[in-house]
Amino acid sequence: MIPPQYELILSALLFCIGLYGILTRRNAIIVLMSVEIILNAAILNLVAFASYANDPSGQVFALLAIAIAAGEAAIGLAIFLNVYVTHGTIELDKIKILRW
Amino acid sequence: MAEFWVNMGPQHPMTHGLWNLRIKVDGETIVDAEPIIGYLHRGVEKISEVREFQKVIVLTDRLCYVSSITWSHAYCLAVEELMGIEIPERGKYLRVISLEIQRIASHLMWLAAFGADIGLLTMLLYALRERELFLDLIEIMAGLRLNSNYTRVGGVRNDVPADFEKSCQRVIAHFLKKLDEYEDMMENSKTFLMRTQGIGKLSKEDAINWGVTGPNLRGSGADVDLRRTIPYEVYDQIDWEPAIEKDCDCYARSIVRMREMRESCKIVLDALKKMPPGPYRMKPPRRAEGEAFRATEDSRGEALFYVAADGDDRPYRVKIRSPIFCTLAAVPQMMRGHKVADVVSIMGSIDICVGEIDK
Amino acid sequence: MSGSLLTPNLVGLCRSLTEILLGIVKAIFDALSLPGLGSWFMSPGVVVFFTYLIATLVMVMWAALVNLLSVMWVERKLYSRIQDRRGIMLGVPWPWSKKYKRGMTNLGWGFLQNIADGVKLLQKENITPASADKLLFHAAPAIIVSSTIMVFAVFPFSENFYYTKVALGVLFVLAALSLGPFAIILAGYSSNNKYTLIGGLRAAAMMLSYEIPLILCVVAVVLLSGTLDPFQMVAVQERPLLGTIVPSWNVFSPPQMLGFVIFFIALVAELERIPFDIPEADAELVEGWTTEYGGMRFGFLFGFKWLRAFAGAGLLVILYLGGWNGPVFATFSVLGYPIPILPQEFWFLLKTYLVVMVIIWISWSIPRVRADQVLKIGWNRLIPLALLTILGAAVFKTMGWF
Amino acid sequence: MFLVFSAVEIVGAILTVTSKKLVRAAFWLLITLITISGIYILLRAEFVALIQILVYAGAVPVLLLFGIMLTRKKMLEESETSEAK
Repeated sequence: MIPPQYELILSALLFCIGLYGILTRRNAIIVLMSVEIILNAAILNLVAFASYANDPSGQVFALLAIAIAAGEAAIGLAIFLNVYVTHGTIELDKIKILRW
Repeated sequence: MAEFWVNMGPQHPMTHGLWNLRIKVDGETIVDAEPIIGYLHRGVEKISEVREFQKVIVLTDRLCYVSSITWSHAYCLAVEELMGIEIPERGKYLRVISLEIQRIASHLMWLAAFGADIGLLTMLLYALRERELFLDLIEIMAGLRLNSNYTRVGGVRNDVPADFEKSCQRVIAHFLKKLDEYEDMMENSKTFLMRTQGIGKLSKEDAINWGVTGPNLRGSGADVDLRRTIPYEVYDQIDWEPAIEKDCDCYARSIVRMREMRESCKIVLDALKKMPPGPYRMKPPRRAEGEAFRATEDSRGEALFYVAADGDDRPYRVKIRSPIFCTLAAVPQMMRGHKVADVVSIMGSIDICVGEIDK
Repeated sequence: MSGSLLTPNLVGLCRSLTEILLGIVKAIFDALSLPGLGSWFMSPGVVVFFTYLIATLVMVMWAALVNLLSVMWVERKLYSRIQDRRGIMLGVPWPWSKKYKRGMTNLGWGFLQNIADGVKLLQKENITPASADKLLFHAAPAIIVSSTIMVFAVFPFSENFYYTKVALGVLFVLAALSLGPFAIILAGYSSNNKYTLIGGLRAAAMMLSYEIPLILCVVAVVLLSGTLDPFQMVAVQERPLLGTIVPSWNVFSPPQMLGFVIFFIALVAELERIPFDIPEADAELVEGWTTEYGGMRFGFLFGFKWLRAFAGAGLLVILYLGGWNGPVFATFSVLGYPIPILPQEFWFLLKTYLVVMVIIWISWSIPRVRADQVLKIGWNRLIPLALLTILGAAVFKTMGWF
Repeated sequence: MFLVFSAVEIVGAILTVTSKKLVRAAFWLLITLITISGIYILLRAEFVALIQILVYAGAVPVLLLFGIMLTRKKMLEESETSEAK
């Protein structure tokens, strides 16, 4: 069995990549994808520790997180579609409705 | 979503011929439409000016390849009025019989294409199967199946064989049974109703203003059938009634055509019963002078021929008014606000024929 | 009930086949006085590798060649009959037939026509549009083909005819089938054509909305059977109900009747058959998302649609129609010992092909439904009914009526 | 096995956040998610892995692509101008 450090390192790398995507990209949908990657990193941790601790409750939390992530993607897209309709763009730099 | 233009045609399964429908869509909704025609222009009107009166019939046959007899008949009527001749009684009856058989064949072609358009490919095969029977009847009459060249100036080309009435009755009895089946497949099917009811509304006033004629106009609730309003040949001696629907949508237009097929069967049988013996053709004069208009009820609407002559043995000018050319102008208005999938319902229900549009 | 055709399971059969083959190889190497190499071939790792290689080949060939071709043949023959014509009838040249001089006979009733079409498609050029997104354009058919083949990894044709036993087999089948819409929308986008784009969008919208009732119905079945394993799911349906006449297939239990209908409708929509074939509606969108594909790539997309239909029908049979259980009267017993008349594979294939034929029958006798109407049916009718099914199943389970 | 999966996954994730074309990003995201489900199988969490494929790989990228199609103006405008000539 692979030592748990590997899982942690992989998860941390994924988290960093997702964070990089959120911080550098301007397109809202790419940002949404980066959020998905970050969530996946978190779920990977849950599953890994559930597996090493022989405790299935971690997997239950993982399932919960997956469902929440899918809902989050759907709601995020709905918001971005509305933003697109009202602003004509989904470049995050150009959406200034919250900071006049 | 951004609006963009989609070309439906010139090579597209929906077009039934060589023309182009550009539609502007917003997602799936049609914002605008624009028919582009001219791919099939053959210059029939111009070629007619250098051909003798009888020889033009070959060209008018090819105006619409699914309804050739009705078109050459309209031309012959116009030329006969120009020459001032009255054809024999039996010739008139034979003309009516051939016209109605051709009308059924043409409507069956419409049924086939409409079925294929809305996704019922089985209908295509069924309707073409029954159309063969009527083409066989035309073959018995004229010797040719598609561009039959049957109507002549001064009558028809030849008489029918003695057992023609029996074969007609047999075919029509068979066909009427099949027609019930088709109504089960089309008009009584829930899916078909979902696709056609309330789609492609064309109100009566709009239809009249745009010059829409024929089954499309009758589907909008106007009681205009040239066979009854300006009776030509012997339509006033035969008892029949036009099919009129008030719903103004694709469903109404398709119902009109289905009912017209039944009426045409009635006309054929009645005309065969009332047909007197005697000559079926007279010799027309070679030359003519003056001008004549004649409008007839084609399978698709009002076919109008204007023929002018200056005393020569060929027309000086032939002008054709084709019904679908005018109907096509009303198409963008019918389409606006509907979905992309409704394009095929609407175009299928107006029974398009590119040959007569481009002439 | 009746037994399976294969007495050990497929992998076991392949293992003995491998051992025979490798024994021959070893004998050859021994004869060449290379005993080390020969015994390497008999080492357990190599044997397992070759066993699974052969099993994979058998399964893929069985699924992708035999069943794909026969589903295509059944479809083409059946819809020709519905349309009052003969359909495909080209056969092989048969040297001692009278018709041989004309180069064709009707031997095989046209079964070989599909192979001929496949060969024709292989010879055609694979055209990639200049403005296409090349990577995605090439990846989309690969995803569709591989995800469909993946289904057959856990697909049980009978008690012994399967590739692997997975405890979550039904979930695996659903997961593999759910990769299809993504590839379709990729294909629609990457072809850079308006028809494919609209087709891809329609496919995505439709499949998203029809996968939900599909999975909800499966949830109801899982609730009642208490397992996700297709083998156990079939075993649950084995005991006879109402004496010994009616088998206790899931269709015959009240909450599942509704579920069966919903699952069937959603399945037809997932497989893009005609009442719901809006993504490729040939009268409106030419060929929808497959417009720009040519050659064998189109052949794959076209053929694997049928294989998906076969897989979906098989899933329906496993979930609702009792899997490979034949009717009770299909066995008779001699001295109290049941003698199978027909193998389990026969009953499974019979039921599956009947379902496929019903799908074909429906799809060639009603018109296509419009895109927005399809979505309306999915969201307004099927999903509430599917939730009702789950409720019914839960009530049945808690009251212990099932 | 784990190393292969994680290598593919990290490459996929990097390509997701760096690719210029949105649809390609979605494609790489799909690759990432599927390989993560492979890692779940290595961790003996089969159910989570299948749910991951079903929900994450099946639904989320399709949703994202749907959003991309609906909010992307560029290709449509280009094709309109090329057609108008």
